[in-house]
Amino acid sequence: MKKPQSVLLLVALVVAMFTNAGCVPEKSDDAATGKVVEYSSVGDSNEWFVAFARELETEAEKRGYKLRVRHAQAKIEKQIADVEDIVSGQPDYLILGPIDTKGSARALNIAKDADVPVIVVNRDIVGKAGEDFVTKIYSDFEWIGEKMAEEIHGAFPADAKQIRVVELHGTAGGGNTIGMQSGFRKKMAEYPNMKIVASQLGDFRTDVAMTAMENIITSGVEFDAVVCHFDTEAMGAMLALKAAKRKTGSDPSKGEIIIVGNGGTKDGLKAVKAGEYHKIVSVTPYYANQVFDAIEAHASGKKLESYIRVDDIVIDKNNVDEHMDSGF
Amino acid sequence: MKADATSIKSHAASWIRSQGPLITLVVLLIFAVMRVPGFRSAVNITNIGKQVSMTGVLAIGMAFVILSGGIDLSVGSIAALAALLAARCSGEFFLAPILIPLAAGVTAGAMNGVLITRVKIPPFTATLAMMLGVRGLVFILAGKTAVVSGVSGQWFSKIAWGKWMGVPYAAMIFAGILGVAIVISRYTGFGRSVYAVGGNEEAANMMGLRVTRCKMKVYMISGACAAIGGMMLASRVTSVRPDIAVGWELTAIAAVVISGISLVGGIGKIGHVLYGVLILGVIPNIINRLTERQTTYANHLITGMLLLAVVLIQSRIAKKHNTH
Amino acid sequence: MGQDLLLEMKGICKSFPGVKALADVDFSVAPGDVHSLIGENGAGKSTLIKVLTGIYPRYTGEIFLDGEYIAPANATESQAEGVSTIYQELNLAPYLSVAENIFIGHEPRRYGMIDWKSVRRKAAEILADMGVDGVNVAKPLGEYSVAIQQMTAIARALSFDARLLVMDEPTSSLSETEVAILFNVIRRVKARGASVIFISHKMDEVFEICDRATILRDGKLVGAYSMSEMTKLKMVSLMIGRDATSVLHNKKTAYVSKDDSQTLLAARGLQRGRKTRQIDIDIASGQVLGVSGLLGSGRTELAKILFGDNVPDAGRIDYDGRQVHIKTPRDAIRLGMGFCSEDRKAEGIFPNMTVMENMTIGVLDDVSRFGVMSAGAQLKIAEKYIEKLKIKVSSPGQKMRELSGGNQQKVLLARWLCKKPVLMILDEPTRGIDLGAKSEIEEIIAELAGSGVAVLMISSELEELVRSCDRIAVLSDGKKVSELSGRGISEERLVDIIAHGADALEGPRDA
Amino acid sequence: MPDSDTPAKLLASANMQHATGGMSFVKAHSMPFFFLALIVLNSIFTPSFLSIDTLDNTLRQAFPMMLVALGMTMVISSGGIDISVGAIMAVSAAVTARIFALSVLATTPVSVLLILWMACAICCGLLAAGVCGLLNGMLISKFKIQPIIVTLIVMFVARSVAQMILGELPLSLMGTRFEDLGRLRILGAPIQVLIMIGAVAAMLFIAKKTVFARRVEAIGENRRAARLVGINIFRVTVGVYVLCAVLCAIAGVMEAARGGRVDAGRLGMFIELDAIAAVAIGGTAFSGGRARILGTVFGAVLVQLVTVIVNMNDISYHYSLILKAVVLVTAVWAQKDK
Repeated sequence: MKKPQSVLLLVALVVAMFTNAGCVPEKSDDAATGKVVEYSSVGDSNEWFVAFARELETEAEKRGYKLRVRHAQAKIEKQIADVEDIVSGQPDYLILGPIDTKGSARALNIAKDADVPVIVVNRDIVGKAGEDFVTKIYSDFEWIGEKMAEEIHGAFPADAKQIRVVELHGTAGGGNTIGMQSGFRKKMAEYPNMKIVASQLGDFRTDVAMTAMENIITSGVEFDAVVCHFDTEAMGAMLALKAAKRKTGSDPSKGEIIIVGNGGTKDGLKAVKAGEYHKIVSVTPYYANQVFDAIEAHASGKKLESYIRVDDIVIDKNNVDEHMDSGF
Repeated sequence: MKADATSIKSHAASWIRSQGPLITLVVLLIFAVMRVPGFRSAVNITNIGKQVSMTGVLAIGMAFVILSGGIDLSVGSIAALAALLAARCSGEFFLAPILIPLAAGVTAGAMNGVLITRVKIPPFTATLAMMLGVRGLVFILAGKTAVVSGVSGQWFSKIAWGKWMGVPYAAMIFAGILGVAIVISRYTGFGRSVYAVGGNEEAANMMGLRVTRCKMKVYMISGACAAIGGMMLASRVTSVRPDIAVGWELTAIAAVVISGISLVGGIGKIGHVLYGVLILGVIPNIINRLTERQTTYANHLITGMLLLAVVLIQSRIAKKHNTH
Repeated sequence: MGQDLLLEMKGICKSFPGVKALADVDFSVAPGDVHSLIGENGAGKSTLIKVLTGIYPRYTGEIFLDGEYIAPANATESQAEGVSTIYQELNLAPYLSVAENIFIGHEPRRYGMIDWKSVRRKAAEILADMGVDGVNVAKPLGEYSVAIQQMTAIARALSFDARLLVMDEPTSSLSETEVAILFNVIRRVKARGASVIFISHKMDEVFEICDRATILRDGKLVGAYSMSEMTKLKMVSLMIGRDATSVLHNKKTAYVSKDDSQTLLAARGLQRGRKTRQIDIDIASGQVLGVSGLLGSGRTELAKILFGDNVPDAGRIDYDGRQVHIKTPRDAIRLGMGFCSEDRKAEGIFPNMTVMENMTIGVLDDVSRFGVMSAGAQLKIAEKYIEKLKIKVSSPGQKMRELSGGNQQKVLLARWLCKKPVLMILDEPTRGIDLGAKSEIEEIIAELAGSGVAVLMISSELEELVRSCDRIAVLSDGKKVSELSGRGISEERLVDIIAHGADALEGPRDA
Repeated sequence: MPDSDTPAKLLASANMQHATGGMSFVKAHSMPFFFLALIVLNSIFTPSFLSIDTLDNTLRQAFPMMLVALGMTMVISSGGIDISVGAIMAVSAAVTARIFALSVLATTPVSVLLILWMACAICCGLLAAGVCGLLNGMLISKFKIQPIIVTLIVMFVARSVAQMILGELPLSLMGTRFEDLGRLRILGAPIQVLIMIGAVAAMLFIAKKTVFARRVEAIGENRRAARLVGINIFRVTVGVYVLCAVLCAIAGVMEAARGGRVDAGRLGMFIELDAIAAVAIGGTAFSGGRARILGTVFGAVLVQLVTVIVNMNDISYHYSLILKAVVLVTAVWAQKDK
């Protein structure tokens, strides 16, 4: 009885320590190799965040920074604990991807108390630029929401009687979900013939979106377009529609359902190319250079804008080929 | 008529056997102090104190429930409800962000109690239902957007962020509640009847203990503790999203079990919850300080492995001569 | 009925859905009386007690205590009224200390907090007063023997200063010495003017301690009698409602001539902790070896070592002429052993499974092909043994928990019989079982031995051992102190050895 | 001793006598009644509820949870619990998808070779799940650690292994034949439904007819007694957790095929809650004992129906949580013996 237990115990400890050992930073090195930058990320549960973290790492290496990454698994309490742990090590800069606008503002206070300057990325946060943080850099989700409404409207003839839209939305309470929903509704108010006939949770997940879509189809609700908060949801919707023998595409006159979403994943781009996915309003993860530019500008004492907008574009059949390589 | 024949040696042995959680914690701390850079710093110790206090409070309530032979899966949802209400009420009258969530937590706990003692649904099922139901309620109350609490700097945010002589209030709240819990479990009739009910419910009933009342109280305490944890969370994070505190019930259960309280009921000491809570709190801190590029999966892997080591050490310490 | 009755229960009816458990039962107890409540299992004794103590608050009828009308709604209330109960199930909290078990629910307080010092002091006082010593009241109750646990339950009841003490089979797990202690306690209670309701299956005890007896049968009152006008035979006849001569005079039959029986199992120097010290034992095919001794003398521990449930620290077991290492019950079963535990509920029955399933659980491999069970083969086994052992069931598909203790025990015996064991280890096979079933089980044991099976039987009842065994080993404090065989077996000698053995060990206890 | 007139005994005999009475009949079969009531109510309130499409949707969507719940039923019947099921789904899906995607065959038209390759990949996935089950069973029975803690640990480890296999990023299977597997229909019946029918039939057979299930139930009912009648607790416990893991693996692989994507971080997340709810609704006791497979089937469909109804009536997702809670409490209350 005793033996296997000891062996297993040993294995467990060795694995635990070994996994650590590979990562133990040589303490003296930190000071030698330039500045230390820590990145507190929302999580690594989808393509976008992984792509963004990789981009930051490449850029940091290129510029000679030492970058460490913490993923908060989309839990606000974990992010705050992460930031507490990070600033107690006194890094030179903190790059913060806020989980939500208000909650993560706490992290700013923590960093401020420890005199660690913060660059906010990904999403909005509550606080004053130049005081609570250096600057904010991210895509404009309201704009994306507006753009999605515009693109749906644009796919139909101007005299279309009604445009009935199914919305598959992201996780409730997330800054991007809120931004896209409000932008979409704001723009939609300008189009009297457009209305939302169903709004269900897609949770940024293919399976959840697919299940919701299947049930919406079965319920007999009529609709002409689907708006999705991420490509993964759009893929789910497409699968469900395909299974129900409904065509998706860009021509409502042929009875095709118009799908417009936010994203820029490889799968999404392929679907656009195949003509099944009408348009993608991108949300690019490729702005690490802007982040490090901001860090260097701040280090050299320059004054920065309070918000640096990351430019997004609309990808459709015409320009999809040139963006194919940037799919994440 | 014999077992009183004990020598010093067997005394020591039985002490060690009952102190598995403490020994494990000490081993972990020695490892951390020696191998983990920056672990010893005062800032870090305070941080750990702040970080563990919320789930720590939950674990105290959970300990009562588990000692009584039950389980409470709804604490994460109740904490979320309390956090949400605290955030919502922080602009209302004085003490509202404390009283209202507390009332909600106790009510939810009482509902658990009623489902279990009156409707006679097994605790696992009843609290699972409450876990789902309360979480749904939180989502509905939250509406489409996150609910936001008052401005930082307000007295309410002091709960999680204030300090007195370097000791965070949050840690003091946890310690205070733990102290009260120890006194309750040791020096009150209710506290002892929890053990009796958990040890043998039918017997407790026949001995004339008020089993139903005891269980009601236990779940209400758990609800109250969950609510306090939720309030501390609200104060800590300022804004409350409806998916907050998901999975806290598992953290609390794990902390309780690691502290040597058996899920069978009736066995273990409330005070030992401190060790379980600290073990679970130190592990992520160590991981955070050791890893260069911390991916979620590496994080989970190390957590899993360390937890495994912890339970193996404990089962090993506790084993000797346990024939059953 | 006279004016000065302590307890008067009139026209008590209690129904469970579809079953009338008590039908219009009258019961009364005079102050200072020890009153026995007698009946077979299922006669309604426990139900009546539970009505009185508030466990079953829904009944019809009237209860007067000291002339005052009461309607006990729960155990707490009845305790407050001065009715204290010791139930036949040992209903105590095993993980709490002895002292706490005595005082839980009414602990002495100081400033509103439990005053642990006086809890311990008072607990020790009560136990000492009862004549129980050697108990550390601060230790968890679960660490002590069943006898001490029973004594603790009695101490708890006494701690309430009760007017009426109810004892539901208090002696079922006590040895003779402990019974003597208990009877002293009862006499003391009686002298204080309180009354006792005493329930027991053991006739001798009832005749020794009780003043009156009320007999129940099938939920109905048979009558109340003074013990002076009673005889054993009359009482049993009233209990079972027929002539009882045959039941009582169940004499041991000469089954085998013992000389040619072969030694099947020989254990030498078995040692495990403090409970089993250097025990040698020989078990022969076709013989019944009794193991006697006080509770906690190491009887059960010995059985568990032989059956592989516990692994010995030292010692050697030879089985069928060669040395064996029995590390798990599975090893023992492979050697052809079977084991019935003293604790049927915790270690024997599968309460929600059917009688058939309980019986065939050990022979599943024989009634299945490629892991798929044959319902027919199982049913055949079940029906065979239900008939053979006269098990009272509505069908083989009846749930085990619905059976009486005696019938449960028979099912457990059948479980092993259908495996055709070579050696049966029986730990208290007749504990808590009514007279009829008891004699039937003794018959089964005799028959087993007659067919060449070796039997090791542990029992607290000397009478039973003397009736059934060819040899009897006496254990005391983990050691084998003596072995009787053949004509040397008698109750007097056993008592003598047990008492003597116990005395001898008083001196160098912790050496 | 339980040999006197305990209420349980009297109750039970009472039930036997009155089993044919009207109210107790409803009680004994409360699950179908409850189910019927839900169907009738919905056919009135939910548009186009009574259609073959709804049935098709419900069954297909209930598929992963149903399989997990079937395995969970056996685990719970042995007196344990398994919260690592979602992670096991992820690990098996990850292994299968990774191996399948290795070959150029993945996008070629259907051929014998492709089918063989796919089968090989799936077998590897099942194997990986089996290892997880083995770990669960071993830790629980050899080291006597509480099942909830063991499976919590395995949940952490398995999910991280799944993510490691895929290298953090979700793996897309769009355009591969694997995706077609998820949409496969045989004679109009979706493959999920066919597998589900097979799994239910197999589990019914196992639970009712095999020695294994009897031993599982014995361990759940009374562990000490099971040991003393010579049941190999280690082997049976390992067996039950492996069985559960394999069912999870099938669910995981098919889910990956259905969505055309393996997201190791999220596949099967929180499915244990729905599965446990389904088992509870089905009437298997958490203290162990009889495994009620048919009850679980009803339970799983019921839980999925809640989601379907919420989607179809465009009710906010959040109400489905409350609805599930109500269904759970009512169903368990309705069938408990009073």
